[in-house]
Amino acid sequence: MSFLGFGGGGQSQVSSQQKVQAAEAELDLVTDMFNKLVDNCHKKCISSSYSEGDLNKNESNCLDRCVAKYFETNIKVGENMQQIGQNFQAAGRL
Amino acid sequence: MSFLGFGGGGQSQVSSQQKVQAAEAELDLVTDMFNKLVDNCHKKCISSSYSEGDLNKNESNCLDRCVAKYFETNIKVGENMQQIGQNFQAAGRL
Amino acid sequence: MSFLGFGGGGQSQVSSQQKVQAAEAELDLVTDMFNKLVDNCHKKCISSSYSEGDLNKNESNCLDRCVAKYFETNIKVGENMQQIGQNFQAAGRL
Amino acid sequence: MDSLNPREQQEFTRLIEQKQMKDFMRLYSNLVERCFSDCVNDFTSNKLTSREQTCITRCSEKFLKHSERVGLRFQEQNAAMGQGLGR
Amino acid sequence: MDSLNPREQQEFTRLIEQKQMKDFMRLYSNLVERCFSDCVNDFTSNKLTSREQTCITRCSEKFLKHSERVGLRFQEQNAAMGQGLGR
Amino acid sequence: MDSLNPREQQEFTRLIEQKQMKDFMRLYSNLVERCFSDCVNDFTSNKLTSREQTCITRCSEKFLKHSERVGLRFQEQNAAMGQGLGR
Repeated sequence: MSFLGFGGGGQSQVSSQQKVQAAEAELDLVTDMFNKLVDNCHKKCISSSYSEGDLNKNESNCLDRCVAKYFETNIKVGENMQQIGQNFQAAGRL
Repeated sequence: MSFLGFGGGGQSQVSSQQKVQAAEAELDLVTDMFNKLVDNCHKKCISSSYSEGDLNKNESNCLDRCVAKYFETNIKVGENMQQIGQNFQAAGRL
Repeated sequence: MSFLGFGGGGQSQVSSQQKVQAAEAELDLVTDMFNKLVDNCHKKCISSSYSEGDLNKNESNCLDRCVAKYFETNIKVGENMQQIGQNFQAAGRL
Repeated sequence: MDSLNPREQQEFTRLIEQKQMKDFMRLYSNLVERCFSDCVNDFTSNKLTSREQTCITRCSEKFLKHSERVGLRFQEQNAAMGQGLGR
Repeated sequence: MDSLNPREQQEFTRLIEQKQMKDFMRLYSNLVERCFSDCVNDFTSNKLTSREQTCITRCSEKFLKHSERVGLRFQEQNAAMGQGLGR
Repeated sequence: MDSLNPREQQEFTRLIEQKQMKDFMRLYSNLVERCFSDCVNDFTSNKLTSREQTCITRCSEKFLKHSERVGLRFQEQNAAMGQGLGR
């Protein structure tokens, strides 16, 4: 649950409230990612004809690869954001 | 507002905070359902040509049936989830 | 950040909590509007072919106009809502 | 709901009011998004055309009437459902 | 997470339980929305046709199996990622 | 906003910082979703192709530049609007 490194060391003087909030923010991020994964892999892999209730072989294979590729995309985007770096800070602000 | 049975009996030793939270969760669920209903029935029934500001007869009829069918779908999905039961518990967890 | 007039005068006997909540609600509204602006202008102006990482001239011009038109739409919808007025109150309620 | 005591009921009422403010704001911003998305498609100028303005006016009016009608049916269904389940 | 003391850990656990309830409700309402959107397209009557009912049943079943599978793969990838990063 | 006293202002500042963290995370996860959705369409293997990688890189870069430009215009419009309304 710590794949972006939140909740890790380096924050020695933060309050209890801040620590719980950081942990909560991380949990929300993981939950959000999981929900997006479910949605996006459904779009990519599941036909909406519903000729059966089971996942067929094609759908199952597609889902496994979809999750793997979503994680790889997640890492790649993180790397890109670090490179773009300071530009990003401006963009992230209202 | 109690159609899923939250806030009902059977919870004798819960704290005030938990009761208010459960009532809040139920309210959020109903609000969320209402918002989804508005969105989905708009997609199914309202043409985006906007040749007039009033709802015409076709749109009005479509909306009434759309709401009824959304509720029926809600019940049917609830029944299906109960049948699938334990499988579901695994799926609902991260 | 006060374009809808929240946090303004007229509320003389509100508690600290209510004032902070009103300010928070206003901030949420502006953030939400910004996020919708980013999404909608992306849909209207950015091609998903991604033949380059930079914004080209057409995309840049389109974005500038898109933001201006989104704000004008925001004002126009506000005016319409005020006219429709009391009807609206009924619609806004569950 | 009947299991909340007066103190809890009061807190819950405050919470509902807070949510209603948020609901109103969400409705407003969703309306802007919907009507912009459906009506505005010309980005050769930075002013709304008169055609776009008419479309936005009708879109807003129709959406509010739409929400109102869906709201009424929602309440009826919810009430009917409560009865059917013997509540 | 290991930097939370027991008191913080407890508060965090309470928070997780609260979120799980919300997650469950969101799953439920998303399932309704998805299956309605994919399966219900006839608005000449106010009752689901038998064809629509069958579609909804399969849609729910398939979606839950889908979420379950994605959840398992998600956990595996998350664990693998933790190892790769030396955690 | 000018009606908040220093104590309220402080609480509001803390709240903004908390929201900025959430905003950053949402931006990140939206970026992943958008670029995955637009760029990844081959599910015959579980590794990104080089074509998909290039697409993701451009998609991220373009989206950040897009957000930045929209953010600048948003601030300008917001400021102009404040003036026009005499605030």
